Amino acid sequence: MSFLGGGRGATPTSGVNMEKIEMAITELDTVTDFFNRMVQSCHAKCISARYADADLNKGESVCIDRCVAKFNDVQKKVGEKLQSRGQANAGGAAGGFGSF
Amino acid sequence: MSFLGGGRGATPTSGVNMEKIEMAITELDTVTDFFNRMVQSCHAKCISARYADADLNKGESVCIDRCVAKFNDVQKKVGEKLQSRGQANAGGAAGGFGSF
Amino acid sequence: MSFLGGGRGATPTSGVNMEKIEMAITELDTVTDFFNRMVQSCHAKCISARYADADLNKGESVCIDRCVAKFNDVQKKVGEKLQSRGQANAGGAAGGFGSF
Amino acid sequence: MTKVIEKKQMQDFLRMYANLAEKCFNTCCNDFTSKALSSKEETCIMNCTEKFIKHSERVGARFAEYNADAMNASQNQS
Amino acid sequence: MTKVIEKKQMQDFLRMYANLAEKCFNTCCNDFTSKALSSKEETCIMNCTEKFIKHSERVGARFAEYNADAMNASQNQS
Amino acid sequence: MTKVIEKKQMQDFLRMYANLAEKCFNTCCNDFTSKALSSKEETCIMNCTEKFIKHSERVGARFAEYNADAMNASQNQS
Repeated sequence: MSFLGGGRGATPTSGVNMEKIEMAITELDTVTDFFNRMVQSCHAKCISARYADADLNKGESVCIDRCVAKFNDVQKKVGEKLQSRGQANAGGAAGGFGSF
Repeated sequence: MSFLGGGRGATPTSGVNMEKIEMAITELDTVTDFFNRMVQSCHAKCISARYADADLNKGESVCIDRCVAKFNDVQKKVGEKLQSRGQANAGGAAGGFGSF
Repeated sequence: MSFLGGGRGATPTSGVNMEKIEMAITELDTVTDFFNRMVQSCHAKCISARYADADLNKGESVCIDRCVAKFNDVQKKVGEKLQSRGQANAGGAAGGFGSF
Repeated sequence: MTKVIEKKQMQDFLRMYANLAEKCFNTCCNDFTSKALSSKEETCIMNCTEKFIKHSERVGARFAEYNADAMNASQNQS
Repeated sequence: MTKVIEKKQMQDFLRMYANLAEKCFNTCCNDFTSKALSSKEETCIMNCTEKFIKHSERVGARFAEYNADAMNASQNQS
Repeated sequence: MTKVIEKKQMQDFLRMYANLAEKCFNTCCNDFTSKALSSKEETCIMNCTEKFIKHSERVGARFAEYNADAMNASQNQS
């Protein structure tokens, strides 16, 4: 999950505890959510809604490859922007959006 | 939940344990999610957005009945297709969508 | 959370127990969800999708202020309507939507 | 168990409520020259809410019939 | 741990399934003069499902490559 | 309790982040003849992100005022 800037710390260590398991699950949820959004967005951008055929045609396939590359780039750029705004650390982030 | 192909196993048995409770909750969540999506989709298909009136008119009522029937059929057909693709069993399914 | 009609009971008391913590979390989730929907809806209503500029212009700023006011009012009106329909109490509510 | 189910119903109700308010707002409110709801907008919100409830009840009734039929069919098979 | 992951995968699969059925229904079903699916609608549903799976697999393959590259780059740095 | 709240804030932030990236991608990227972001797309993404943050902050400020008013009104009543 290089786009979260936290990938380096996730190297395997001996000794499993509940906190690490919870973090791993949060990470898994985050990647799954990211992947699902990418699938939805690239489906909307690349797949014709006519469904005359069950196979991806050449144009759709190429579009998907480029869409994945762009989606990843956008994710990174948005993350950098949030970080430069001082929003990327968890604690400060949600707090910056109104203190209810 | 006949469309999940798991309804038969859910017959009441004596002896309640945590695992069964968790499964029941997952099942309840799934049916609730299914119902909510059906409500949303049939609302989009059948209900006029003008809101000049608070009652369902004849056309809207008939449309809802047919929409529920079609939505259920689509759910079943998609489930059969996923199953025939060998995606319907939980373990293999998520794994088939990229191994991150 | 005045729009939930349950704000009065949430005054601080001595003695923390699991149930109160769970209720506080549910309340926090509800307010966060409400806030996120308001952000999304007012973004769609007020922010031009051209993104030629990084700042809110005068028209967008005024629109946001009015949008927040209207969104809050709509939330309250819908809540009152649900309550007058006898749907606002948790138990009866979900039950009224089909007994699956 | 009852408690867990009750909590779920509460959460489902709150989600439905938030969803409904959002949908009716998006459909009915399109004029932001004033911060007060116009009477036209208010009528639209009330009808939108009422109609959504009736719609959900009808979908629920049809869905219950469908499930009853499916359950009968599955019992006749076994 | 394995159990928790398995449960997550089950839930992810169920969400994907519900999502897919909803999307294909919304795209393919636009005629409510009958309660039975027309053969045209049925073909559309089958193609929509099949194509979505192939689409997801291709996105997954590209995403895996991207992650492998990112991991290599990060290892070469440290 | 603090830990649970912190975890929620982390999850809320991650959801907001994913949401924002998705929204800006969908609005700004419409040309898939190349896999690299054009400078026009990049500017759009930056403005979209910046503007969304300012928008959220303004909504948050108005919402906080609204809640403070509602709380005062409820205290004056009791």
